[in-house]
Amino acid sequence: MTYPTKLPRGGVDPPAETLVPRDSGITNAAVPSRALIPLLQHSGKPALCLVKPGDRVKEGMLIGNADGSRSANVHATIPGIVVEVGEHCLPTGEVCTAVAIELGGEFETSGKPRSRREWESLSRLDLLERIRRAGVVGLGGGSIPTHLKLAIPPGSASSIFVANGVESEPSICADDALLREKPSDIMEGLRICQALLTPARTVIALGEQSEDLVPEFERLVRQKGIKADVAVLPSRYPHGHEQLVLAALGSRSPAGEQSATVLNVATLYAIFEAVILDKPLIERVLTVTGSPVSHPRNLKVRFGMGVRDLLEECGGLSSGAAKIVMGGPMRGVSVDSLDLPVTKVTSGIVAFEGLAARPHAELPCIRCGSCIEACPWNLVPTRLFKLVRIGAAAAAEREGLSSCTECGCCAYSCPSRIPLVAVLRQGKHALRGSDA
Amino acid sequence: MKSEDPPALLFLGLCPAIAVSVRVIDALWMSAGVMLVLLLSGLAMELLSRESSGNEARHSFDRGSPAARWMRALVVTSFLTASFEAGLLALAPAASAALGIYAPLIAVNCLVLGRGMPGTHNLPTRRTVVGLLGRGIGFAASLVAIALVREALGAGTITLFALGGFGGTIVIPMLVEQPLRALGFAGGGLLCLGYLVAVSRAISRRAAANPAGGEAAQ
Amino acid sequence: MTWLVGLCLLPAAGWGVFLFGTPALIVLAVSIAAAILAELASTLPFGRFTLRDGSAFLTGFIVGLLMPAGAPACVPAAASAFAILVVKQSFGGLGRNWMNPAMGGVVFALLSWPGPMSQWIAPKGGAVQGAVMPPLEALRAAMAGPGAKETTPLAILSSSGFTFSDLDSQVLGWINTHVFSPMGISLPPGTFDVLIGHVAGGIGIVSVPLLMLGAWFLLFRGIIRWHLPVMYLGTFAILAAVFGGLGSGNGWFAGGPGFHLFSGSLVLGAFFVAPDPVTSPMTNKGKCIFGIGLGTLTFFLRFFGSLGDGVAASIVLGNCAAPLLDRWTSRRVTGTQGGAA
Amino acid sequence: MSWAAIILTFALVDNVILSRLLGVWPAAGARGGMRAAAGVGGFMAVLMAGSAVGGWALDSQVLVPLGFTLLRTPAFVFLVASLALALQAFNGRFLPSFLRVTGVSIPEIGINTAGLGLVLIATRGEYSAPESLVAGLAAGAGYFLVTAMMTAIRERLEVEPVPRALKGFPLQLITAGLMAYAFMAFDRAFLARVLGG
Repeated sequence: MTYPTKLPRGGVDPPAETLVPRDSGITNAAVPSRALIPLLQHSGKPALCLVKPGDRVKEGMLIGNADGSRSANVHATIPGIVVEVGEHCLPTGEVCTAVAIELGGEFETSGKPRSRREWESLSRLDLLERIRRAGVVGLGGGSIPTHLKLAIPPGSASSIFVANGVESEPSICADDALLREKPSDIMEGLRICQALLTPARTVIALGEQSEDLVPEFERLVRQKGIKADVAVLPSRYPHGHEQLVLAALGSRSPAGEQSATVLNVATLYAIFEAVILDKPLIERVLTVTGSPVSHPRNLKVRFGMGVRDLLEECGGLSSGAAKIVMGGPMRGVSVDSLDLPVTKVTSGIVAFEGLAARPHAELPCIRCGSCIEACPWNLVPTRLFKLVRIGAAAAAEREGLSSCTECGCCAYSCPSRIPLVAVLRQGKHALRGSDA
Repeated sequence: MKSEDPPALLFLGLCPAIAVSVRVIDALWMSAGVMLVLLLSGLAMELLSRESSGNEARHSFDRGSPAARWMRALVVTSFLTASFEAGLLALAPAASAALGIYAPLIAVNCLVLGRGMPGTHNLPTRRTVVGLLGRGIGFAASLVAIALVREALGAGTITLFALGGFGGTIVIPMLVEQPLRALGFAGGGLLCLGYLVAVSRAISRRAAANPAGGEAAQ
Repeated sequence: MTWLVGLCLLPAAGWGVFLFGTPALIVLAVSIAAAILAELASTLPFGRFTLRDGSAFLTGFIVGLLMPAGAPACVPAAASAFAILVVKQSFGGLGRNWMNPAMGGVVFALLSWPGPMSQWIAPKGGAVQGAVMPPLEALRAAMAGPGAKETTPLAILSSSGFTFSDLDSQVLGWINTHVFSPMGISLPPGTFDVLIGHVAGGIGIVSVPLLMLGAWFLLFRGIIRWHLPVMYLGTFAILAAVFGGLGSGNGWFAGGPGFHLFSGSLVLGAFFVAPDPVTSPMTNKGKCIFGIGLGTLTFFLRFFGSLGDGVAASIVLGNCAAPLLDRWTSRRVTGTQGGAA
Repeated sequence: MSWAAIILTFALVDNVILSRLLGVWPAAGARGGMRAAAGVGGFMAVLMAGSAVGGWALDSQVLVPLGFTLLRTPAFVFLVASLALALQAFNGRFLPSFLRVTGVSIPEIGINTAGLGLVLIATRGEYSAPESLVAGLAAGAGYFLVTAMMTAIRERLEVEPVPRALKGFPLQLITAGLMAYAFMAFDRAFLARVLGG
């Protein structure tokens, strides 16, 4: 059992409304009657569509082929007939082609016990191929195709591998629920990654709220003979972020060098399903919470399910709901229509009361320095904000704008309610626009 | 700040003189000095440049290399300033004491104001004189304006030349007991100059925006 | 947020008005009105209405609090107008000025009207005979004068004929006889007056306990951080203790910092004016250095300077250097490597 | 005057920019970063020290014995101008950014006002050679301090939405004015008490 060596600075402690009861477990969401599956559910190029309206698809069938290396496969999450293939808007505002499938036909695979395939004898390339074919992407918020992350030059070994169980956003507890329900499967996923990366040091990082699971995991480590130790890290936002977890464990991952790898526990579970159960990534665990939601809880949801049906499943919204956010409360994107589908990137759905959602009048910056204290990346958000606002994005770039991960701590802690993240995002787009 | 446009030079030259604009009378003497030296040095430079270049075509103000022209300007201006100082000492010793170290600095003011006369290369002397006169009057107007503000608000009085029974100082009844004395200090001068530059920039910008008022609408 | 700071100053202001009566009320009203009018005059023509953020009200309020109750109406009015028009709005309004408007106004007033700025009014029921003067001014006068000096400031005051209120002597008499006499020590005359703030002086800076009440609330609510006030008062107390006595020939370690710490302007400056986020350094390290700098400046200007009691002048000087401090203390590594998650 | 008195007088009490209003343009108008400000400060310190000593030598050894006191002004103007040009040529590489930044050959005149002014103050104050040197260096230090502060403030104001008419040079003048008020806390009485105490 190790504790963090150096607590990273900055970050904020928003009042996490832990409305989801601790041991409520994961309930399987109902199968959607109509699934809208976008072909871009990862960072990189969208997948190429393999189906056309009228085709019959089975559950788990490949409907989108990865286009090049920085892309991932997309599978049908429900059996049925393809009704429409067209351009749809994603929660992040990008537009990409999406496949709409009407439910029909019977489920061959889900609900039936699956045989466990043997994997120890496979070579690295075969393992990576299984992960790639299953379309597994990072579920911790980065959504980088996992086979890219696990592919390291042959012969070299990564210095540290971290299974990141720290929640990436306050009041989202999907990872914690998964850790409680499927610890042994996650450990299997971990063993697969250890086989691929042969890391010198392996750490299972748990957040403070799942501290009571430490004995369970230490028992599993001894039982499965895995060389790994369990660490409990502060669950102060955004210390669930890759860089900060590594910083907390005292091994800073120098940029570019592939010596440190961090994977979310949900991703490990997806790897387990892909390699051992031969099941593509068609569903994930996410938290539906927020005071307007009558029964907030964790749900295993198939991709393509509309937000509207999901909220009905949780007992619908009370009248006070004014804003729905897909993703976490800090980095999530507020949605304008409830028909947007759940994708691999959605880590949660949070509903906000009227007061919390009301946009406040923006006051001028009074240089109080709270954003500097809150920024975990040692940046000076107020200066970057002012540089971007007068159009000097290049000067902002020299002062570290590229290190900004839009974690939202500065905007959260600003007493003058300045939309820092929005302006910094424009600055980064302006930069990207000028470089591209 | 574009280097050669007149307003920039004007305010540049004004900086040291502001220290003297505590009383209107000092400002008047200072402006008189600057205008005198400016005009005479302009004329002298014009004559010198024409004299030394023989009978070539219309000779440029800056005959010879910039360094030579620069040295000639230095000589002429400093000697004229020295003579103005001597004249002032004889004529009004009190004013000369009031100007103090800022009298010799007229030389530098005039170098700044005389600098880079736009388009003097092939212009008859009359044009250069008018140009210099314009600069001199601009300098004097600004300096006296600031002096008026600083003295009226800062000390509640306006001191002018003592003509006959006039006695020289106009007293502003209400202000004189509790004047804003802080305006009289160095800081007040800088503030007044700052706002003067801002106002003149706003006026010139508005003038540039609609030159004759009418045609701006196209 | 600025409304909260104004709220914290109310108890001290209330005590000042109770002590000095209606003249204090007039001075406060005039300075606040002038500040608000100046703010309106400089923002409405540009189509901006900025009174809601409460900074104009707070500036006028602080300027009024630092004024003596006897000041003629034009002095607070001019100080507030200068504070808003020149020190704040010329730079673009709230958040863009680099000098604290209230302190800029007070320094302007101290420079322009030294006389009216020291027209103190005797507090209600206070000592009547002798020139009405706050204890600090009396101490400075006494220290400047020749002759033997006792060690503690209070002793210097009483020896130089500064009379305290009879309320003070009754209370001290009672305390000395009942509480302290068994322990063999007796409080010097004037302790009660200075502690409670039953003395002449600026309207808001007379009573330290009430100011501390507001200051504690600010710290508790996190509106200001502890770094600046602690460093400021700490440095000043140390310097005053060690070097305080030199000025009056008492040798080392005879400064009597307690007396100075109980001059309200220091507490008002350290908790309400210096930590103004707009004009103090942003980072915590910057605030500490800023506090130490202010402490030393206030010490020098109070014991040797001639511009009021040193707090206003030192904060204004500190504001000049704050942007420089911001540049130096922000020299940290910018961001860890690696782009988006 | 004791050494400390000279240093404090020329650096803080009689600051060249804030109380004598000399050389305001290079400090307020220059646009380079903090490095340019350091360049200007260093340049000014050397110029003022040199011109102060040169002024003393010129005045006490040449002009006064020969009785040419009327020629003081041209002599000093020449002294400071040549010193400024020499220094500029000598550390051109050290200071190119500043001169290119303002793009005006006026700075050496602007700098002259400070240099010339200081010579006049030194000679009228009957300071000896070493005292003039120390006075020049102290004035340079004071100049550098004020330039650094004004540069830090200008860098901060560049990114703020400042009223259009006041943007740039006028605002620097107002900043200098407010700073001058702040520096008035250091007056002669304060100096006397600090040194006398």
